[in-house]
Amino acid sequence: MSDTTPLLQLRGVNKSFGVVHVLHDVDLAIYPGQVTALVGDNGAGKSTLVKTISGTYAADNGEYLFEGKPVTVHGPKDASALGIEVVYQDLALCENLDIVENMFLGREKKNGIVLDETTMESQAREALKSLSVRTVKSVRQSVSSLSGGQRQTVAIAKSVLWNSKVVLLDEPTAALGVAQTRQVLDLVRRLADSGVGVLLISHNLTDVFEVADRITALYLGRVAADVATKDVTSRQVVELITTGTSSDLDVAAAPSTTV
Amino acid sequence: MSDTTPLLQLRGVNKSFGVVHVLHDVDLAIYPGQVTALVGDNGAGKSTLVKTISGTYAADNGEYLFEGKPVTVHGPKDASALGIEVVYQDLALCENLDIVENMFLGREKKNGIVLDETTMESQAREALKSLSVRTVKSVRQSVSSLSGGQRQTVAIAKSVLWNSKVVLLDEPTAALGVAQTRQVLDLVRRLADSGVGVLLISHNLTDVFEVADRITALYLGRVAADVATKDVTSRQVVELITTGTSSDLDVAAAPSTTV
Amino acid sequence: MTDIITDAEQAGFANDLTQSNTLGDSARAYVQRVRGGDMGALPSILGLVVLFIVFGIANDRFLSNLNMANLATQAGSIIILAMALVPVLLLGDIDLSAGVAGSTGAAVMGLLIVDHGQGWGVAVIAGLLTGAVIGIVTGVLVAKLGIPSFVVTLAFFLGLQGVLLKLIGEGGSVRINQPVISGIANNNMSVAAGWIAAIVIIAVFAALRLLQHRRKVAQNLQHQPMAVVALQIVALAVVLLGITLVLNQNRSVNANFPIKGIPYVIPLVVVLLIAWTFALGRTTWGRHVYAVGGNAEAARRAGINVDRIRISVFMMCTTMAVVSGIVLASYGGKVSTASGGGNTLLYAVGAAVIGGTSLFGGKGKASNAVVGGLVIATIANGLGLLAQASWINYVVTGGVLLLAASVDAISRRRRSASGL
Amino acid sequence: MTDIITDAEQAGFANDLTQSNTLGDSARAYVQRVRGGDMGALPSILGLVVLFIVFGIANDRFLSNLNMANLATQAGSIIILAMALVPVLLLGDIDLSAGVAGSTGAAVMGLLIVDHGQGWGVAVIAGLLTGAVIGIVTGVLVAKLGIPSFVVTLAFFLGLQGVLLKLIGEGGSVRINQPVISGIANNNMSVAAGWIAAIVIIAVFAALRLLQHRRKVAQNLQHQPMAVVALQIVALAVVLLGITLVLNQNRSVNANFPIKGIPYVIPLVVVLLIAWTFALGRTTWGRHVYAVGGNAEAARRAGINVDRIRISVFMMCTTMAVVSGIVLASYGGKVSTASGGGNTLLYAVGAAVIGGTSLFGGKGKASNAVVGGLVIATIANGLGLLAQASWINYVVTGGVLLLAASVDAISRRRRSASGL
Amino acid sequence: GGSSSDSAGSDGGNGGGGSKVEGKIGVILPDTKSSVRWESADKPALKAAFDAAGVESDIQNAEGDADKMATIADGMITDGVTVLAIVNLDSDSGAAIEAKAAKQGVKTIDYDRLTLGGSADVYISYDNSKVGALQGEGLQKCLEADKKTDANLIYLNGSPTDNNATLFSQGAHSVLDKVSTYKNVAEQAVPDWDNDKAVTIFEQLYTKVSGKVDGVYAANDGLAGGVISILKKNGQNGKVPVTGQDASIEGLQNILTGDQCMTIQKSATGQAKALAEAAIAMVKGDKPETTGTVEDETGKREVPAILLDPVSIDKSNIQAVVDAGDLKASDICTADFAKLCEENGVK
Ligand SMILES: Nc1ncnc2c1ncn2[C@@H]1O[C@H](COP(=O)(O)OP(=O)(O)OP(=O)(O)O)[C@@H](O)[C@H]1O
Ligand SMILES: Nc1ncnc2c1ncn2[C@@H]1O[C@H](COP(=O)(O)OP(=O)(O)OP(=O)(O)O)[C@@H](O)[C@H]1O
Ligand SMILES: [Mg+2]
Ligand SMILES: [Mg+2]
Repeated sequence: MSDTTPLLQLRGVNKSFGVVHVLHDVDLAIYPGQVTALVGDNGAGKSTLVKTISGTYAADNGEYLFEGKPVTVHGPKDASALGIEVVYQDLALCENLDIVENMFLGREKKNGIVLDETTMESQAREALKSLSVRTVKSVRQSVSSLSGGQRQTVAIAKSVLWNSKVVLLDEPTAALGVAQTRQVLDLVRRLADSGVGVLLISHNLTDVFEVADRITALYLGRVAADVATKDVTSRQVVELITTGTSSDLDVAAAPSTTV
Repeated sequence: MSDTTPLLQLRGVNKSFGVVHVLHDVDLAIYPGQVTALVGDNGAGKSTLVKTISGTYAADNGEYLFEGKPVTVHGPKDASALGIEVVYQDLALCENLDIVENMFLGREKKNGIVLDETTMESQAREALKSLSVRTVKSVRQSVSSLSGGQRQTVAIAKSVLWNSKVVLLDEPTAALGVAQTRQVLDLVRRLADSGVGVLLISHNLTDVFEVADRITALYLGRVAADVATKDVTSRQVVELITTGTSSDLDVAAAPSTTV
Repeated sequence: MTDIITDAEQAGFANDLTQSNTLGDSARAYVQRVRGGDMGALPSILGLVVLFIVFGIANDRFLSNLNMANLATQAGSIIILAMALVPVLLLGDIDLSAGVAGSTGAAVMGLLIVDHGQGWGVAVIAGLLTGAVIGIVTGVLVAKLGIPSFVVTLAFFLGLQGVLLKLIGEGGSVRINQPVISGIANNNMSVAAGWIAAIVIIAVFAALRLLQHRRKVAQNLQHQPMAVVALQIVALAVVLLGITLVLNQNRSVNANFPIKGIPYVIPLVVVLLIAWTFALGRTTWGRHVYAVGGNAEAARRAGINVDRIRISVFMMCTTMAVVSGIVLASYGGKVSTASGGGNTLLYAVGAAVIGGTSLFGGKGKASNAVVGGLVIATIANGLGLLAQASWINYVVTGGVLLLAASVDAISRRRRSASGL
Repeated sequence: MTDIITDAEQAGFANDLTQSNTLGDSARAYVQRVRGGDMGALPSILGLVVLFIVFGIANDRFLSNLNMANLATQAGSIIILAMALVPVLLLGDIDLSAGVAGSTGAAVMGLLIVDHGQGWGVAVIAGLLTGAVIGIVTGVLVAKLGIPSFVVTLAFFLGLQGVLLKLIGEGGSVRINQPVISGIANNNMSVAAGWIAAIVIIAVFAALRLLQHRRKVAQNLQHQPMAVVALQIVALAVVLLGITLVLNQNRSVNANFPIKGIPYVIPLVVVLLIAWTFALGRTTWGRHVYAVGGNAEAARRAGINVDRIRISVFMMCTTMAVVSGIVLASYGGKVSTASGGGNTLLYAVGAAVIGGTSLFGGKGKASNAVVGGLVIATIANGLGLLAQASWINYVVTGGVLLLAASVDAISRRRRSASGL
Repeated sequence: GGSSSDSAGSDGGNGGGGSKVEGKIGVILPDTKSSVRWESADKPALKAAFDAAGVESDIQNAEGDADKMATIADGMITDGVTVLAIVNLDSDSGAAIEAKAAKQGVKTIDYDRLTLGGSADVYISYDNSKVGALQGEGLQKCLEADKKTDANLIYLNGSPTDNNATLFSQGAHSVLDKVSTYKNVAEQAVPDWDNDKAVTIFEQLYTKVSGKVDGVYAANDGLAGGVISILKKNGQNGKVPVTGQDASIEGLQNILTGDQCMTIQKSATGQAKALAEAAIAMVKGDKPETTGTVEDETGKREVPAILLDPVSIDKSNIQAVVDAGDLKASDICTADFAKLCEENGVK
């Protein structure tokens, strides 16, 4: 798999918040048609990494390559122009807007200068239906009245409406029920199969092993390993997450060589 | 087990938001020394039920019994006076305060009229340590700078600091890593074993089956079943969650009789 | 409700309100909504109604044709200023300088007409441009430098008073006697024009509403039953025709100087209200204003250029404030060095807030400004008829403001109690 | 940082800053913090320093002893009013009526002394009670009825102006010439008392700081290195003794009439600052104020009586506003019908905001009000020495306000850029 | 400079020796809103007079804020003024400033407004009650000219927080209340002299009395302008006489069109000249020439005063304003008014 060029690649990325140095020389690659799982303990820096990719945070230094070419991403607008979609862990929905309005935020459909509410409403309906949402009373309900899982579904639906090249999902199934989780995992697989590069963050290793092609483990802000899923066991991954190394696995020492 | 009186019992509780009728005649019992799992699909009404118990929402009608006696709970203050602690799904932390300040909010330790920061700081430290939090740089860090899992840990630590009689945990492990989830499940078990009544909401049935003594399933705001964990299989529970009935289980028809 | 949920189950996701197809259903749903506390504009209108009753009882001229026309013209400038502020408040910002900026623009207009012999068209455009420039500078300072809008606009509030003094210092005031400008607050539409305008508005509204309804039904989207749509059209027609009828009567107190027709201020406010409602409700820009106000970070992550939205909002605000300044100048016959200063802005913000706009951003509508502006103007109007000692005026103004706001607050209470 | 994390790993959870034990470490951490944009009070003080430089260059008397003493007295009332507003702003509320409420309280005090021959003690207490009652009523309306504080306090702002008019009479004023009250702004501590007070404050601060440090070290809690503590004590001593030294010189321009000593306003402000800082930072009440301002719902769920906090905050605010009104009355020699009205409140809120208090709640300190109040007072003081035309004064006031705020904003920018 | 304080500091203020013009005069004007005269007339006139005499001066405006005035006074004293003239915003704040000045050996002048209970060395002013009386007489004259003997009058007073407004109103009442056929049908004060509020207030009073009004007492030209705009709307302008004050451009133009019946000229230029002369004398250590004394009831003392006479202006004597040097004919006779000026002999 490593013979294809990554769709998106980071090299030697560092990020600090004031005195807190969160990401250390992080290398990351997302390949087209593959699901890359990003795992790590709470506070390892996974969300920070996602936000750095999406332009929400500016990295302190490091390289950012997209389709092999160096790019600069100054903000989320730049990332989405490149075709990168993100589901943030802290969802980032506007509570004062309704579901349809949130789903199309920043990419509203228009008829001339007038918003095309009917088209947006039907598309939103379709997208939600496909994610097995059954309890939402109305797509015109304000997001502030949604349950935790319903919100998460809206955030996911929002990001898969678009034909994007890379999708980053930060713990997308954390609040989801059994059926909804199933749908999202299927969706992730379908996205990858259609050639999209997917980065999936999850603490649920069963899910990770089910859908991921590669696993990148972060330990205290450093990449502890970057391996193909088939080459590791769940126990080894847990070890990587909690200690940063795995005795049976010779990856922690030089993670970059495995790419 | 059903011979002990429940520590906390709801009978025929209804709750609507405007035209949206969320809870329908819900009966619920939490027994001392037991872990009751509350399961249900996204939007089934689990969080609403928890907030009704905690006094965050006022129920439209229904009975509220505590240690067998009818009580009225007008707000979270009343609930906590009864000895009910809650970890909300939407955490409810003050982002502008630091970890220690959040953990002791509303129950600050004092020396005369002066806040006793040193005592609070050491107790907070202990509580967090016991939950395997390793990446938090300082207990004096503002909550706004914490990762999703770190926040959840703070919320959990906040609620277990007190000697309470009932603990309600709304998806406490959703954002937690492998090790932290382990700690919380152990904690839940320990709490129950020490006689506390625990209500645990989770979408993760493995966890539920591991720690819960009873399972109450909500389906579209109604209690679909209330059974002992040992009497059901995971497949049956999934069926209850997604369809509200389970063909092999004769509980959906008259859930109250099983109590 | 269970039925609906079960239905939803059967119909897949898209159940919504497409089900309630009869007027009866709709009425029941409305009653339930009101019971649940969701009353839309009702509470603030209720506050206004209470004021009307109080003043109507206190002075029998209050409800006279003449006084209703007075009220409309007196409310004009504050309504427009409050409307101008709504988008700024939607962002969670404030523009303390809007009143003074409006008067600065009006002064520029007046000076161009008086001292430079320009036509009113050119002068008005120059005035509006002045406002736009002030707004852009404010917006840039707030958005790009990140200075709190309270501080930036406090600085402009002071600075522009200096500019105003400099501009009109020598004369003390700029006389506005250009017929078109002065006519805004002082002249009336002809009786015929009034009727035609009312009927056209009703017809257009009806057509748009019916078209929209048809489209929604066709696409099986969430929609109100036909009967409700019809009811809305009829209600609008009754209100508009009623107002037109009243204002088309002679209302002069002076037999040999008849006054009738709709004051031009009213169509101006109506046009601005429609334009503003359209811009906030039906355009991408408006959607983004709400989004930034609701959650600026979420808006940014959705790729919205938050700075540009903020700058545009401040620009729109001061530009529209100039319109308010011009209406004020037309009403008073001049722009003086104190115009737009003092408590003008507090009143305007108060109007928007009483109407239901939140100071924390994300919540509010242009129509809030109309209701709130009417409340504020009604207080001054009603008290004016009572002619009490100054101190009583102050106290009663405060008291009545509280009364109107309490009616509003109390009638909204159940809403928050029910967690909405 | 990795090292710290690794250390933390070894030491279990509790690593924190207990590690940085030397002054060098501490200095390095501070530099890193500033680099990262976290500069605490630095930016707003920087804005003040820029103002001092600008005015110092513009007029050579600006930095004279006499003028510095003037500045201190002039800033007194606005600092106190801004301080009064800080807790209200912390809740995300606003109190537009604070200025007028303060003057109402001061008028009650003045009238009791002048018309009823009461002693100053009784009169002051009655004034403060008046303030407290106004605050409680405001708080109840905001907390219990849920009317937005902007509207309630706008109503009070107007209503209390009427009360003031009624109390004092149209166009009138109440003379303040009771020696104690009038001495607040016009008299000075004796030279000896000044030195003693300064030394006592330094000693108490040092003792408390060292004690706290000892306790923290003993319990192995997060603490600063000893050297930093020592540095803080020395810094305070230098500043206090410096101020005392300057103000204990004769600063009179009239050789026959020497003026020296610390104006009484200064110890008053210092005492209030300490009390307010203590109340907000070290008591449950203060903690709860921050919590309600940060997330009212979270505070409610934590069992905090949000309504009671809100009412108490409004009560404290207007009570303290009365202190500000008394200082103002002492400085101006009277309470007039216009006292506390006009732009007083905008300036006070501006002061708090410039100092770093957020209008959205949850963020701010009493000391912010001191810095911001000094900025506002410095502008008036400095411009007063420059003697420009009125319009220039307005423009320059606005401009200088923006300048001070920009210095602040720009120096804070990196902070937000780095996501803090 | 500081050295001059030696001579000025001696007790009583008139015993000092040196007559060299060394010293500095500070003047604090009250506001920019109640009237335009302070900024547009007084200030330039004073500046010119002081410059001509070669005395250093510092003229500032308190912008309607008494506390600001105190701040400015502090600054001026710091800056070494030896004579301080103030237009107080209210007596008590003025007294406080004068007391502070006296403590530091600075002499003070009450300009335009007497500081009751103050310690000013001289008072220079127009008599405010007399202004009100002149307004009353003017209105009566206009009503008589219109042959209205029975008249309904509306009073639109100045700011309720401004003591001068109270005096003007009292003066007018003292004349008009004596005419038994005149009826006071409505009276209101306009907060802060706010011209915009005045329009609404008058419109409501007009509505209240159903337009049955024959004459309007408006405290100054700005308020009169608002009254006229409502009268115009109701077709009554020119038919209902309106008073004014300040002889502002706005007022004079309204007199030319016949919409306003009179205004009061309190020549700022003349008053400023008197102040300049007195202040310069005091800087030199001399005693200014006074025209009499005025009783300060609060302070229980006779204040030496220079009292000037206000002039009532109507269509017939607008030229007097131009002659006094307060305004140029070209200011008044702008485009629309050139013809009227010609007709009325204003040049
Ligand atoms: N704005 C911030 N300021 C300071 N520290 C921060 C900030 N944001 C994150 N951190 C710290 O950076 C570290 C990484 O946070 P991040 O959110 O990336 O973790 P994560 O891997 O996503 O964890 P989780 O699994 O809990 O979501 C944490 O220790 C956190 O406290
Ligand atoms: N304030 C509200 N107004 C209107 N509807 C609401 C409100 N809060 C919740 N609901 C609705 O009530 C239903 C139950 O919500 P609740 O949060 O209790 O679900 P939940 O079982 O906790 O789901 P999840 O597993 O996703 O957390 C949802 O359909 C939700 O949309
Ligand atoms: Mg994360
Ligand atoms: Mg939930």
